[in-house]
Amino acid sequence: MVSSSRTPAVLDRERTPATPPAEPARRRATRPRVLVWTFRLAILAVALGGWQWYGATSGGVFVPSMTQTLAQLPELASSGVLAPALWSSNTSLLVGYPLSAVFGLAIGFLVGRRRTADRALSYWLDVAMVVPIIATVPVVIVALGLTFTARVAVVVLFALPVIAMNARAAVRVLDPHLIEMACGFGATNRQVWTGVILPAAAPHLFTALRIGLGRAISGMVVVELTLVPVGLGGLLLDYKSSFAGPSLYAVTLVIIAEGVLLVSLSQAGERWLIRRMRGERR
Amino acid sequence: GCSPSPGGEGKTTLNFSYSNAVQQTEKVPLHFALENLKSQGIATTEAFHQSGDDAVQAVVRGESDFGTANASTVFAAVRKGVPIKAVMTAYRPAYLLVAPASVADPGGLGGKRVGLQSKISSTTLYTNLALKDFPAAKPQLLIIPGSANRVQAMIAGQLDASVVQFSDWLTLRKKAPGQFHVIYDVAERNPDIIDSVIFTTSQTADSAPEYVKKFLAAVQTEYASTYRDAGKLAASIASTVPKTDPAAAKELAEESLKAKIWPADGGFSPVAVKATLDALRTSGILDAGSLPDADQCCRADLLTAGIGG
Amino acid sequence: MKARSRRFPGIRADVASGVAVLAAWQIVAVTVRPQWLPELPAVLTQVWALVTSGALSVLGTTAVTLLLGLLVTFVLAGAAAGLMAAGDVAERSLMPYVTGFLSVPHIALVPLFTFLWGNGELTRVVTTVAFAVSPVALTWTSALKQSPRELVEMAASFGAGPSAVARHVRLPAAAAPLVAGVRIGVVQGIKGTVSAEILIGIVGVGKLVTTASQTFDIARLYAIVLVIIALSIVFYLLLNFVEDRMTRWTS
Amino acid sequence: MSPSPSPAGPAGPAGPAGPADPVALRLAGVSLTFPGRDEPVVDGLDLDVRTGEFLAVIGPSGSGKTTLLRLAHGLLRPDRGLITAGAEHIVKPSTSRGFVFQSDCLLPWRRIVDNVAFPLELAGAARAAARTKAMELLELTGLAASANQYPAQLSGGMRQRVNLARALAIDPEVLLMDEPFAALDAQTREVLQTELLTIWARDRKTVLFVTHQLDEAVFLADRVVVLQPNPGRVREIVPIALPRPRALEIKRTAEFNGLVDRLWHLIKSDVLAEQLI
Amino acid sequence: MSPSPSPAGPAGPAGPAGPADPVALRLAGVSLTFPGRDEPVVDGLDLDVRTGEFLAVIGPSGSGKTTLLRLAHGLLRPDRGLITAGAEHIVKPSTSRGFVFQSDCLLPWRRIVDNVAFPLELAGAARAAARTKAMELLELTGLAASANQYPAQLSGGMRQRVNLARALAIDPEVLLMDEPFAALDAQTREVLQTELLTIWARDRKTVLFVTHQLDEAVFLADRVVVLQPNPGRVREIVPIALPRPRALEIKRTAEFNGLVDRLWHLIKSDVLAEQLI
Ligand SMILES: Nc1ncnc2c1ncn2[C@@H]1O[C@H](COP(=O)(O)OP(=O)(O)OP(=O)(O)O)[C@@H](O)[C@H]1O
Ligand SMILES: Nc1ncnc2c1ncn2[C@@H]1O[C@H](COP(=O)(O)OP(=O)(O)OP(=O)(O)O)[C@@H](O)[C@H]1O
Ligand SMILES: [Mg+2]
Ligand SMILES: [Mg+2]
Repeated sequence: MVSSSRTPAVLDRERTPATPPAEPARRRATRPRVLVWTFRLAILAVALGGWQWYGATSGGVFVPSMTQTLAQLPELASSGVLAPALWSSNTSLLVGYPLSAVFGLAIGFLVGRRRTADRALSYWLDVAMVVPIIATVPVVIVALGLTFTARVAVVVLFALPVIAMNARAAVRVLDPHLIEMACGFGATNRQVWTGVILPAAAPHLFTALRIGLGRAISGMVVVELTLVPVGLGGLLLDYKSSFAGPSLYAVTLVIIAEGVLLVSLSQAGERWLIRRMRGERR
Repeated sequence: GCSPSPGGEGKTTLNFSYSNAVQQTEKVPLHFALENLKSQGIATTEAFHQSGDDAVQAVVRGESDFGTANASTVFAAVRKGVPIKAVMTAYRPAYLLVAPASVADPGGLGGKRVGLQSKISSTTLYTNLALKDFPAAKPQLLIIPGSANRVQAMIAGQLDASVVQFSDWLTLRKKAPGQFHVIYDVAERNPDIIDSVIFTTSQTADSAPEYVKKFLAAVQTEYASTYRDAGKLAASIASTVPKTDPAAAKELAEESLKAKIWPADGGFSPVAVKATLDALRTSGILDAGSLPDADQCCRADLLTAGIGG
Repeated sequence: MKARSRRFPGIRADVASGVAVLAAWQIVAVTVRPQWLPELPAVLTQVWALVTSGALSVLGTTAVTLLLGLLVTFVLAGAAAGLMAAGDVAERSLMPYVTGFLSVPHIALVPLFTFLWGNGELTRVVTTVAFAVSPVALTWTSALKQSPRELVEMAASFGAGPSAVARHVRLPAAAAPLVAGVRIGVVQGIKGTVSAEILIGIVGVGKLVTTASQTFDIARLYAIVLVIIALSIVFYLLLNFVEDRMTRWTS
Repeated sequence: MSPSPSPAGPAGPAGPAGPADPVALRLAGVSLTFPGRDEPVVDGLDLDVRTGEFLAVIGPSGSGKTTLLRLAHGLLRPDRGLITAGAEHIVKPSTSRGFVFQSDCLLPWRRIVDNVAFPLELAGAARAAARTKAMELLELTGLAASANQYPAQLSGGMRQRVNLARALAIDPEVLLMDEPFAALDAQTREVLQTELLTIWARDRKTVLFVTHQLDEAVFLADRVVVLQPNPGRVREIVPIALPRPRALEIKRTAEFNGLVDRLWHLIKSDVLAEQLI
Repeated sequence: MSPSPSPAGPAGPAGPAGPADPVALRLAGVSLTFPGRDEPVVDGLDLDVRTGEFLAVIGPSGSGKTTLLRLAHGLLRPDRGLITAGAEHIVKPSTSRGFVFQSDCLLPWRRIVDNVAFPLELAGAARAAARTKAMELLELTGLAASANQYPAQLSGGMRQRVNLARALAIDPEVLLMDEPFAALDAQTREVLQTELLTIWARDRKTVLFVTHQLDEAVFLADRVVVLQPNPGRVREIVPIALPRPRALEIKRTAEFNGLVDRLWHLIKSDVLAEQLI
């Protein structure tokens, strides 16, 4: 086997491209901004328009038009189908995600700062990040039955390794001199953690939690699609098997919206924190 | 070999879609019917799907010429405008409602945990049929897809009762001897109910009736022959259904033949179709207002009359 | 590695922890005998049976799907990355969609895909692409955009024209992250293909899993999961090896 | 207490004004081998740092200068030998010794004033009190105006001043400095050298100062320790008899350059050996 | 054509042995303002670099030293003014001028020998021929043993030698060097300074050498140009009349230190102004 010294694919997936080099001419920036928004809206318009056009002209049973789909949303909401499904799905997220976060961070810290733990665990965390976790879902179901516990377990399986690996990277990348400095000033172990390691790692930890959230949502849906057809996943399967196109599309939209919304929210929080820490408040 | 427009009467290929991922006892005669077609110079292929709607998809897309699926699935699809028609009964319900020894009849299921395949499925239909005469009994309904999974849940004590297939009833008897018994035999109590249908696209049914007839005749012939040789059927089951030993296969064959699940006459009488549609309506699986009528969803005229067991 | 063998003579901690887990598994399996946990030898026998019986040949379809999916992914991601690296306006216009698509729980799209395209190759390829395309596009964008400014200036100072700069500086500098993009793509692609197959349930690994779980063959189910895990690790190690070879100069 | 091990003879004429030359820090027979390495980095090293003196350490790269400082601070523990500060046996870092690193090691998320207050907070001071003390030190090092900025907003020279102010915050008895000015450009470095001398002159703390810059060592120190590499040992201790206070102009005097020249000859062969490929 | 703008008078006694002092590089009335900036970085700058001379440029940070070099190389083009090399009007980089950067700018994925061969390959030389030439240069700079290593495996001093070897590979008429030794430690720097002088003495190419280190400028140069900032202009040109060949010991002579002192006084006020917070 290989050494687990490298942590590939950890932040890779979320690596946002470097910001472009400082633009010297700030005055000219307004014109690109208008242009950028024009393009963005144009892309959106083409995508939605294409959908609408195809759905309306030759969609048939399988491709309802955009308006049909959107019209289905309030109907689903008012018929009392959507809210219970959302709640039922998200309960496993509500339990599973905090569990993953707490244990993921704890394991990440342990592995990041204790060599023995690192040697024993990193390799397997690494493996957990690259294997398709979905393959283990049937085994989880066999072990835990078609229960709420099983759903929570799958959420944890999806989210925990990512959080742990990113937390590990977060507490690792920091400059060893900073810790040495604090030790030099007589800092206790606890003071080193609260005064140096955690603040230095904070932005990365938030990234870890955000990536973990995205994965947790996937985990939540996966069980519902494979073996425990409740909640949103259950709705998807129901509508699919009854050929209810607009409803199927609408519920898919709801799931996408939930994912994008939750992840964007945590991303915004993360950015705010980083800006604060860099002193870019003003 | 896809055939997007199954046009010509002289077609020499036949692709078939099952609504199951693995071969089941109920579909063994279908399989041998397809095998027999080969000797008539028709190249057949079989595709296995995870659910009935996938089989419908495959047929609508032209990937397959024929498929099987639950009557409820096919009728729902027709109602949504999917251009298919049921042309024959594939088999009648091979289901039993199984409950703990302490429960004598469906009326005793009140408050018990009863497993269902999904909201729209034969299990729901049959559970409703079983409970029809006991309106006071209000069981707690849990959705657990996969008959095998429900059996597993019953053994594990996570589930009290469920409609299960013959094969699962065998498993249950073996793994939890004496704990459960049959309180409602679906086929026996509902002789007219159709469980699964064979369907094809409306276009094929309209434009290539001879082709359809040829296939249905082969199926009917095979169905008829099963009743003549139970031993051969058991051997066929043992060889095609995974993880079925000869002893289990023998029991399955006997149960199935006893319940007469394979209709050599096609089982597609107006009475049967109406009874099935009524059952679907009253059990609330398909909402009543927009149920298709028999003409929209079925064509019984392509069957070969007179082949009987 | 040297320090490792010094501290744990003959044993590596990661191997040891893996063995410990397997041992715990076996002990629980033979003492508590939970229904859901088969004994290790039974599972290994099943692994062996899988390998020798040729049951793994269904992985052929998996490989085809994966290859097709990756091909499409790399073409799409390449185009997107090329666009985004080419101009600021293009990048800012496209980026919200690419990053937004990253936060979509892709697996939830599979029912829609099967509804649209059935159970065939198309659905599985599209799922593979959906899983892999945005991370690859992002990695490649930053690979193409990172401009080794000082090295470019150095080359220019020796009279290198734009094409020579591209060939001798930009391309080699981008090589490592480009390969990293391929690695990410393959890892994500495997996840996508396997997800599609398991949700569809009748082809490739999905067929193996469905058959085993519908026939109650728990030992076989574990064996299949172990094989899937092992194969993805092998792929991953292979890619790491290639990547290391290509970036030997960084040591 | 014990004679200095300097081969240059005991107590050069540049002995500081301290009272009766007691020893602030003593390394006796110190040896250290890093795990995974065959040769010791430091072997049988003896060195006395006198109270109130400014002691510079020079030597080629890899001769163990940083290691020596880390040992003296207690960040590393020797395999053999004793390191003592007065009666205290040094086994771990303590606030009676302040460390100034080459890289400035400021916490990027803290404002300048809070960076200087950091060691005080670690020692348990209340936030407000720590800040007041920190502001005093910033005045002293001419940084009061930047107190509320973040490290990233400062130039390299200013960051090193903050680094120095922070080390002074805990009012250590001994100041250990590891090439604090190495990353600065030549002119900024000279400005900071004079400033350091001014601050040092106020209360004449004991300073152990590592540098690569021979003229820096001569300009600042009372004595210069020349280390030889493989393994690290004291080659010679050169007393610097230049009068204090010293202005930058002293660097152009013949006496000054004679001293630099002497140091150069002492390390020349080691440096050239190291340059050999 | 035009008299040197040096207030120190034309042609110091240190004029090199070159033939009849023609001008290798001339900047006349050169001005440049970076886009997005209000003040020019360089304004009306006049400077003649004589053929075969070693000209050092000093000045505080931000006074435009690097900009001056980039202009002279053709990497930047002035807003106003003319830059010429003999009859050639400099508008883009050419292989008749070699540039040695501060950061070594080696291509990390090429072996040392291929890094040195790089400019030759760019110029169209066959791979084998380029390598042969590169090996010669590596011999000259004492790097032959490392020819097949990658840059990451070399120390900072060795990397700068490679950098120098690469600049020499194209056999330029003028060598432009931007603080090539700034990142090295003091001793390594001195070693490289002597080596540079040795190599330079072989064929006396024209060198324009930017540095922050006053002693480096005096040690190496025939004349030292002192730049003043805001906007960058020539404050003074100081001729260095020290005899050649020069050994490091010359740094401890009074004459040498007098020259360093003179330079220090010329830039002192600018440096201190820049240090103000
Ligand atoms: N933690 C460590 N583990 C192993 N070897 C080390 C460690 N720290 C330093 N060394 C080695 O010990 C030797 C002395 O290092 P040290 O940093 O003390 O030298 P130095 O004199 O400060 O050098 P420089 O002038 O380059 O700062 C070097 O060869 C270095 O590689
Ligand atoms: N590309 C650029 N765009 C805008 N401003 C620039 C650019 N390059 C340099 N400058 C500015 O021009 C001024 C002079 O820069 P230059 O690099 O020439 O100074 P320098 O004398 O080399 O400084 P140092 O000693 O720090 O290297 C500085 O204020 C710098 O910020
Ligand atoms: Mg050091
Ligand atoms: Mg510069």
